[in-house]
Amino acid sequence: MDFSGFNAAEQTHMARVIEKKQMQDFMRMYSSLVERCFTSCCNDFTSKALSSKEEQCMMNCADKFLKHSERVGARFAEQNAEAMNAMQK
Amino acid sequence: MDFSGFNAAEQTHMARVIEKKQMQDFMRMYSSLVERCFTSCCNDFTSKALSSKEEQCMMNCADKFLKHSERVGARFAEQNAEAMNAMQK
Amino acid sequence: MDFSGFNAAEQTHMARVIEKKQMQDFMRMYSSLVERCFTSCCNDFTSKALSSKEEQCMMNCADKFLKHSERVGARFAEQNAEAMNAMQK
Amino acid sequence: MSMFGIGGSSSPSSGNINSERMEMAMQELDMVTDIFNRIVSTCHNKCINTRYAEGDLNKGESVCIDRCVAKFFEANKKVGERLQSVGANAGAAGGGAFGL
Amino acid sequence: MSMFGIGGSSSPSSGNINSERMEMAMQELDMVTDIFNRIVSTCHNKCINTRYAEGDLNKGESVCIDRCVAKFFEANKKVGERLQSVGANAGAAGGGAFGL
Amino acid sequence: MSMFGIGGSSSPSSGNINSERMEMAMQELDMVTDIFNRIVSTCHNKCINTRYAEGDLNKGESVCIDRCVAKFFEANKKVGERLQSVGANAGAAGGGAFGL
Repeated sequence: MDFSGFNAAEQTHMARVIEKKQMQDFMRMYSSLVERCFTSCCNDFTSKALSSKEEQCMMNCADKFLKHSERVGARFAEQNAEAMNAMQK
Repeated sequence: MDFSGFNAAEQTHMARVIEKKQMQDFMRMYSSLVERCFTSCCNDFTSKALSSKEEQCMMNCADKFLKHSERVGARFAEQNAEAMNAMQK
Repeated sequence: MDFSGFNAAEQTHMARVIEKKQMQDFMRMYSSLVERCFTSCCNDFTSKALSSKEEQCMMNCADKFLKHSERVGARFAEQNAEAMNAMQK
Repeated sequence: MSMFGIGGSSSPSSGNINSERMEMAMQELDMVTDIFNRIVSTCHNKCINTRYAEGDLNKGESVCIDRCVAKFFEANKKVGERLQSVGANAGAAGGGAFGL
Repeated sequence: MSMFGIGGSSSPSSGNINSERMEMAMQELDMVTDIFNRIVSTCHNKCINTRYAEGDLNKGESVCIDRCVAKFFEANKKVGERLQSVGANAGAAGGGAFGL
Repeated sequence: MSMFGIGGSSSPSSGNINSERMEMAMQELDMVTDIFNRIVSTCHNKCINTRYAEGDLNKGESVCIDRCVAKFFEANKKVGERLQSVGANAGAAGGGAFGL
């Protein structure tokens, strides 16, 4: 997105809004990660404690999810830049 | 819904709020349509380009989703009207 | 959560915000319950009327969902209290 | 006041807008929208063939949608009656979960 | 200003902020975020092995993600063009459902 | 006040309400609600028999719910520790996706 047409007050305001939004998005990403990994990794409810196998699965799942999100983010930014260039032609 | 008990300022305000909401709802409907159709139509990731078969599936899915939403909307309005009539008896 | 550091105006404000939020959460819980139970219980669309079997299933599902939510709520509160105690040590 | 920041009864910027009433109308609008979206999604899952060989609703799908919407309304009504009869104390129970 | 009807151009607290423009930027930001989150979720479902035997993306998963994102963008564009060509009157139809 | 931080400490209508603090409390409340709802949904999927032959939780379901909630908390805690140890730079990475 391009905020260069905004005046100083608007840019300041927008920066605050975006900061709040990123915090909210991060929290939502975090809880969706936990839900997704828990759903995949935890299927034994004969005990309330996380088994070492379940814990390992949760850690791998969390690591992989973060790397996945980062990679999607990088591709997304590229595609977005391409789409913007195409629009300006 | 019945806004006839609202004064002019409230009706104006409500109209703006509803307009905003409809825009948001439309955007959300749009992205959920893309997600749903992509999930059904695209299962081959040996290429990054949409195949003609996948594209056809996306178009049919989008068309069908819109017709489905319209039909649900029409039935929804009827059922709502019926429910309101029943309440007034 | 601990709001004891809040002044009176803040506590009043927070209480109102929480009340609104609980109403919204309740409405969302309600519609997600209906969606979930409908998805499990209603699979016959040769008729538009709810069969007595489907109705019984909906009632049991709703009752069970409420009891489930209550039980999760009770355990959630305990776990939360434990986590807070652990943090203060 | 509130979640959506619309003035309060004493807010200078809200003029003669009765915020309590607006807010309730907005909550009702949110509720109706939420249910509508859930019906769209649920009845799509129940009625629409995901092969997508054509872009039109066929006869079977159309009839299924009509019945699905009617049935959803009826189911929604029954659950609403049930919740009212048990005192709808689930809301309170849910709130209690946060230890507020 | 805004999305939830806070103030308007005459609101004392919004100073010289052009609220229409801010609002549109915020709506665009919401839209982009929503699509990004859907791509993360959809491409995770398509590409990631849920056995979670290791914490790194393997070669196959990485390549799949790249293609999935590119394909999603293309699919999104096609659907957008389609909706514009049919007049995007679905929004109006949806709104009509609420009998407003 | 509010969700998107409009108003602020200088807003006339927020009186002596410290908006930064309120906002953080509201964000925390949203977070807790979000997690609670995810536990309700996830543990329902894990523990509740969808035949719905009766309206009460049976013994097996009740025990399963208790363990599921406890396990979810533990899993949540482990993931939180992991994210803190890797510097939680995923938030920044996600934001970067929008090219802001």
